[in-house]
Amino acid sequence: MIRIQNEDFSLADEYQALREDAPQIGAIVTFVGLVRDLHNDESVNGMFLEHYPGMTEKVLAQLIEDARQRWPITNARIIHRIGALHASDQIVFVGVNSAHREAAFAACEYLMDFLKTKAPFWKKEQRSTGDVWVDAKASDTERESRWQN
Amino acid sequence: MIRIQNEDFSLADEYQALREDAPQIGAIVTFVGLVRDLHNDESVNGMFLEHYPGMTEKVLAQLIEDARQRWPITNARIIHRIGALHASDQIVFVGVNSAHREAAFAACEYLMDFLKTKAPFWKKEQRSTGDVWVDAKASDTERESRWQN
Amino acid sequence: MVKVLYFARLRDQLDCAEEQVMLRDSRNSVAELRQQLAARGEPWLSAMQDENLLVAVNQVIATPDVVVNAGDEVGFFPPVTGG
Amino acid sequence: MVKVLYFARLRDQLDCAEEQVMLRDSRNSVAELRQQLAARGEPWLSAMQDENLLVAVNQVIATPDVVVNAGDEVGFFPPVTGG
Repeated sequence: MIRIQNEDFSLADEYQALREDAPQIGAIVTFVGLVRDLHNDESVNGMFLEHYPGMTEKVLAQLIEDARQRWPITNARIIHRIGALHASDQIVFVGVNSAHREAAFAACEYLMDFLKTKAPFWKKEQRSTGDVWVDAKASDTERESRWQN
Repeated sequence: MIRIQNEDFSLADEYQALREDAPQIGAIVTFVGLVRDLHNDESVNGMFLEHYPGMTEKVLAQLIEDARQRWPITNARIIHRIGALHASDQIVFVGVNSAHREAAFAACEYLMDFLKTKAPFWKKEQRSTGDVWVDAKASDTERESRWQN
Repeated sequence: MVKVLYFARLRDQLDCAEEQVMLRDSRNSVAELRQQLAARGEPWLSAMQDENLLVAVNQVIATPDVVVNAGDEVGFFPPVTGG
Repeated sequence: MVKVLYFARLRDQLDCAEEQVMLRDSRNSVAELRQQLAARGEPWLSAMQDENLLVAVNQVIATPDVVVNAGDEVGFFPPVTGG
């Protein structure tokens, strides 16, 4: 399940869906990313998220497929918001269910790491000094490369 | 926050508490363990969980303190249920918030791995062939040892 | 003709979100398309020479040798920053 | 006297959840307390000789050399299976 949307989402609803998937589910791991109100020392008043419609969905579907190949997960759900967001808003949800916790943890973190480096989203921050497109972080590329082992 | 209780818990409530902790939170990772309805080929009708009151809370508090020393997390919450549980019931919740996702993922998985091997809980399964105390799994000890590197 | 899309900082730099581009040959590589666009001069020259620029052909990340055919959709964008 | 607690499968095997035990000396190691209990014969002998048995003194996991003093709480239990 992949959704790209302006609207907020409910962790409780997503969790419920993951819980009801199958009787053999023993582990559910969820990740939510929030807008932090600090960017180094500058105040971030809000941000705007854009994406590449069509490609985003393809990339995320492929990531879920890759995760399924690597770990015995039952299902994965990804929601990413676009448009205007403010401090403490929810940005992204990734949830994975599985019979076993190691698969659920690994797949959830894998999906977030690759979403960060492969899914075509871009953030523009509204800072007190003006609007600034956010630079990609080397640390995200490093985290992705961990999964090549 | 550590709670050992007979009652069920609400992921939504726990998530809300983790979200409201501090404005610099950028990542929330939650884990929920559920009663699976299969134990190998035997049907598990339900289980009973007991613990060592007093020691359990001490062990979990120490694990949270250890996680805080290792990663820059803001907070961690653990709930473990005791008493009679049935298929698909929630057993355990671990939630961690942090400015950064790598810390939240690592600390949440660390807490679950050590809870599995260090916290004095014991499961008795009601199987179709009779009640059976569950044996500890070597795989859990192996997962714990990963964190020694 | 190929449909070319520009995203985020790149769209702002070029002041262009989408255009139709006539390919020089019936079959061009991604690298050749970049050269063709760079030949327009600034701001295209700098944008197309940026080694961090990413290219997707028909919504799949493409290396410089991937062939672009008439009717394809080509997206140019900076490194992604979602999540 | 020390308060001794038994949990889970071990409690069922010994049919005992809690007892007060008089230490043989004023200071005993965990290993010595295990020997003292094993000397009762079965089912204590097998239970106390089980190499997987875990011991906590005052609710902290204890190695065989840890000293048990009068008034302490000693818990015996099998490997844990929560979560």
